[in-house]
Amino acid sequence: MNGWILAATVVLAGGGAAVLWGVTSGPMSRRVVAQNLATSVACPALLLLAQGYDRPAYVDLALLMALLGPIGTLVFARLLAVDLAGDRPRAGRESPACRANDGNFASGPAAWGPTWAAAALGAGVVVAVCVATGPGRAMVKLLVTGALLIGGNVIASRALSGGFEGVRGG
Amino acid sequence: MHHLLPLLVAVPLLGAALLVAMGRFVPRAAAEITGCAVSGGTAALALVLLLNSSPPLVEWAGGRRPTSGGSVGIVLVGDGPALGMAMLASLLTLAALAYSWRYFDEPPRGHAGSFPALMLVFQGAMCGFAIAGDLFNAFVFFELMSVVAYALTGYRIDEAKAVQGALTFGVVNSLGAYALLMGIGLLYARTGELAMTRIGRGLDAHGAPDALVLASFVLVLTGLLVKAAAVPFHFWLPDAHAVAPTPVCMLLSGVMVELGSYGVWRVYGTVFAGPGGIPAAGLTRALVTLGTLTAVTGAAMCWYQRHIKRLLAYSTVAHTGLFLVGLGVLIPEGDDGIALYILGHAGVKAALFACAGALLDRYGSVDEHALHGRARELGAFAVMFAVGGLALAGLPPFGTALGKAIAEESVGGPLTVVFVGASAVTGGAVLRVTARVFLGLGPRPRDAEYETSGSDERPETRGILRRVPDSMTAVPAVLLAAAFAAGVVPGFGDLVSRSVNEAGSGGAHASAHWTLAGVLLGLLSALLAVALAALAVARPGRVGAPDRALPLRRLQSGHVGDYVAWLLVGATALGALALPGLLGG
Amino acid sequence: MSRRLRLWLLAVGGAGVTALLVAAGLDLPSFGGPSHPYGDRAVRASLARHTANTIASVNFDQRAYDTLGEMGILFAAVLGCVVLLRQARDEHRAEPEPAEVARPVRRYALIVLPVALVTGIYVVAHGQLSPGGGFQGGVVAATALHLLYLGADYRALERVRPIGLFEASDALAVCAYLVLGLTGVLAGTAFLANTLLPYGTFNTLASGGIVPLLNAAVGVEVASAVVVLLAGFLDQAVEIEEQQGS
Amino acid sequence: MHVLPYLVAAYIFLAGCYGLATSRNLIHAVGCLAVCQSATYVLLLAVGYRDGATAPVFSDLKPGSRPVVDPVVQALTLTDIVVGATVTAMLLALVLQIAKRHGTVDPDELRELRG
Amino acid sequence: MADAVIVVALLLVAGSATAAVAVRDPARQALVLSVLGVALAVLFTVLQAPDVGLSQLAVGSALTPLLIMLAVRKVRRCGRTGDETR
Repeated sequence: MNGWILAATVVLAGGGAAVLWGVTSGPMSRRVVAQNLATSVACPALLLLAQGYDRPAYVDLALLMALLGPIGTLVFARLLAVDLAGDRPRAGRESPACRANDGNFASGPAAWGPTWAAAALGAGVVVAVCVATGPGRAMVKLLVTGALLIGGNVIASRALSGGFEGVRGG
Repeated sequence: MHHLLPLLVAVPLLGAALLVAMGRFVPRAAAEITGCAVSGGTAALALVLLLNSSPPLVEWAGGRRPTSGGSVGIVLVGDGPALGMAMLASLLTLAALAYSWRYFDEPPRGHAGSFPALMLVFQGAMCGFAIAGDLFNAFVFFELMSVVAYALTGYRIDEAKAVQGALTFGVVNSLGAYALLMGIGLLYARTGELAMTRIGRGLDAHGAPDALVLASFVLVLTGLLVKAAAVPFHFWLPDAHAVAPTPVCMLLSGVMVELGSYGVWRVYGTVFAGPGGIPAAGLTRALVTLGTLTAVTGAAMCWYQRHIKRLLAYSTVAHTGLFLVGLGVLIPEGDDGIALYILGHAGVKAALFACAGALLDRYGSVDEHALHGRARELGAFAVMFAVGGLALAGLPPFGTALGKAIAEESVGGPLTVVFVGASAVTGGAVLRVTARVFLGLGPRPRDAEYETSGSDERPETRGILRRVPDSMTAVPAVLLAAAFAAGVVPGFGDLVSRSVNEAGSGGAHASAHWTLAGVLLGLLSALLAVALAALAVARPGRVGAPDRALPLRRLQSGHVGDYVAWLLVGATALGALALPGLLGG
Repeated sequence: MSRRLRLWLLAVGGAGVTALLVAAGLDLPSFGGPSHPYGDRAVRASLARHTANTIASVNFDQRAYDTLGEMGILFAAVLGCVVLLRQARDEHRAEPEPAEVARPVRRYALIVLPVALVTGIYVVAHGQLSPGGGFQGGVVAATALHLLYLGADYRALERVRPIGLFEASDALAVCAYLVLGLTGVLAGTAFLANTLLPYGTFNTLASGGIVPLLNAAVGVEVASAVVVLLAGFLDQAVEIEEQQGS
Repeated sequence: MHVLPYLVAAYIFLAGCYGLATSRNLIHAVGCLAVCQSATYVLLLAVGYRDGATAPVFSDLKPGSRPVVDPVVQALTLTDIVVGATVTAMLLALVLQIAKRHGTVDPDELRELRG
Repeated sequence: MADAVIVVALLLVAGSATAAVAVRDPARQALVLSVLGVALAVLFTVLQAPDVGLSQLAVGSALTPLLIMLAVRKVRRCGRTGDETR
């Protein structure tokens, strides 16, 4: 047990619990945000684990996670576009009680809170691991992973808050 | 010679892959000819290997022969029973392809080769499962067999029943496969091996059996018994077999279900038979109890069906019960008898399904009540259906009768009653259908409320056939002739029993031939079948009243959730039945 | 059968299976134990043939016959899905509607597409060295292609995806795997024997004898299979419609 | 800790079975089947684990320098995952056809095959 | 202590499996299944099986959710046209 693995354990325990809670309750829009959060929690954890086990080869996992996680979220954003669009106006217009309950976390710009927190976590972890690795090919891979992770997350959040508004049939 | 063993899998797969690759460019006839040629070639290969299978062939895939510490490769076993099952699967595939020759409707547009390709993969999977000597490899081919079977069962996508039956089939069998895999995981944890014989040795080295062995036994057997359709794992079978296209039914009922029983025999003999495994008494109790239940349930449900394909499916359930009883008593003669019985049954059952398919394509119905007296013109099919019914009941000298006679002798006592009863009832049901549908005897029976009727089915051909093509007549005739030959060709029984005994039961030699008692019992069950059929046709109210089995019929609800619950109950029952042997030993 | 009865059955069966599994779990060698005879043999055999990734060696050399079955399953499932998801007699195709996607999403998809493709190929190519292999890389590459659907619309995807070609390459990859296996038989060794090619230098791309070739065949097969599979589902979800009033 | 992974595997399997038996939607049932299957992954990999060991991948590791876990179960699990994905696809295809032909995906409302 | 991360991963898997069974709406279940896929991939990593983790990621994070969501969409469309014709 070293510090890296300890950090990974903490990230997994905290982030995992939040994701599980988010994905099993509340309206659809909130669940999708939680699903997106799963990627942004697991990817830094995988990087930390790779460093903790002293196995650079494990970084491939984080790379794939950073690549495929946002794609998964985009799938949901695309195919649930109708439900998500339905969630938003209803929360804002029809029922004020509903907005009071879940509007603060799920819908609208508030969903950006966890996104930016996760992005900060990812950036922090990537920087820390980069410092530990030192310059070289491994560092390039780490940076690509970090860029994909943060970019993917921001875009996925963007898509969730209305990136597929115009999509109906196709 | 042993290097050729993996070709039993490789050749059909290669044929299927080529068919798919070329499927867009070749006409339908070419695709069908290729399918038949590849399937026939594999059958020939299986025959050549079978003739050289004494002493049993053993092949290590990848040339990874065991060194001092053991092997890292996969072992394939080409002994008599394995190659015999591979041979049976190949021949039946060939028969099914010949049966569907030119008539089978609607290959997906631009995919003329799809149906033959799926059949070839199915054949390869069954061969692979039969010759597997490695438990995980057996799982892989078990799963391959299942996946193809789901697709083939749901092949007619515009039939509501077909897709529902295929889904039930898929869910229940996949769950069984996962149970099997959990069992493999437990065995691997204990022994650290995957080859069946080495697992067996590893269990023996560990000492007396404990809960781990029991759990792995239950899980592995659950997987195999789901495939074999033993009660209470059997619910998927009638739902799937009643709706699958006829050529597929021939394969499912004729050999795939029997491969489940074969798997039980193989796995028990190699893995659990030693002192570290499940004591013989435990296995006998489990298999004989479940087998008897299966035979009784299958026969009763078979009797009360009016959907002809469903009736035949239940008769497969009943016969599976007999197979399990015969294998469960763990007597070499029992194994010989069941081997012969499986061979004969495959021919007869496939022929009966082929006849039912002809009815479906000629009249657009497989409903005994709706077809009452309508099929008078199909004389050849009437004869074949009647002969099939008698053979199913065990009329000497069919192969079914020989196998049944030997098995009856080895199980002895009250279990003989089960054999005679189940075969008589299933045979009688088939004869009743013959009398009503082909001869138009008796009054038209009344309908029940809780049943699957089998009318308004769509034919599998492009439209309703004016006359039945010769290929569809020839195939069941040949199959029945083969089942007949299995009983009368001198020395065939001995050949089968020698190769079975060489593979299992430690070389104890038993000969398989007709005995007076066997012939008499066979005649008795055939007579009973005729009498039952006559009674049912003459007095439909008395023995044919469908409401009498209502509680039993309600269990067959067509609901996936029910079947899953039953699967768990079955696993529990299996554990409970095998447990006392463990505690006592 | 009533829901209540089903729950009772489930309770009985579940209790029995639970008891069985828990009892078995208590008898299992404890988690993390040192005895793995087969595993140790497999590691030695892998190193003897210069394959750095032992799992690749098990998959494509020692137990390559299992992988053949696995390929067969994928091949059969794709064939089955093509058959099951074919256009039925009472259905017709509707032209998919064009979709408007927010610009950042579209840009992201178009940037990530080549990255994902390259990653997929990288994962396949390094299968015998580092974690990954034909299966993982194949799925990534196939998923990458579907970014076109997410970033643009279904028509854009259809333009770059000739289904017939992918079906053929799926089947041909299976053929290639089988033919590679059969050369062993022809050479007189054994089916799928890894004895014909030199084993190369440890930890380089060309090491492991037949392993990289089989790995590549699986990669192509998986990638094409996933594309065809998803095409079947996308066609159903987007294009195929039931005839009105049928 | 000695048995926790095995118990988790058993729990997942039974939970999946429960979901499968009580499901009111066939797509949900197929998802539950996938849950059942993940039990087999957990069991197999738990069986192959060795304390303090690392993956038997020697691209960044000198052979023999550290103990390694069992590679065989990993290969088995890989095969298993492929099987799971294909079976899921296949069953979903069947569910689609059921939805078209029966107009429902509630198993309680499928009344075709009975008795 | 070294096993803490394994325990956390196991609990996450068990929790998401429970949720996947308990969430009855297929679209929402697909979301949970994708989380289950991620949790499994993490578990495989801490069990030192990166190859398996990779394939679980490849299958579980994008492929299976896509399949399920496409199925959900088609089923919904079937329901809609069925209602119209009825």
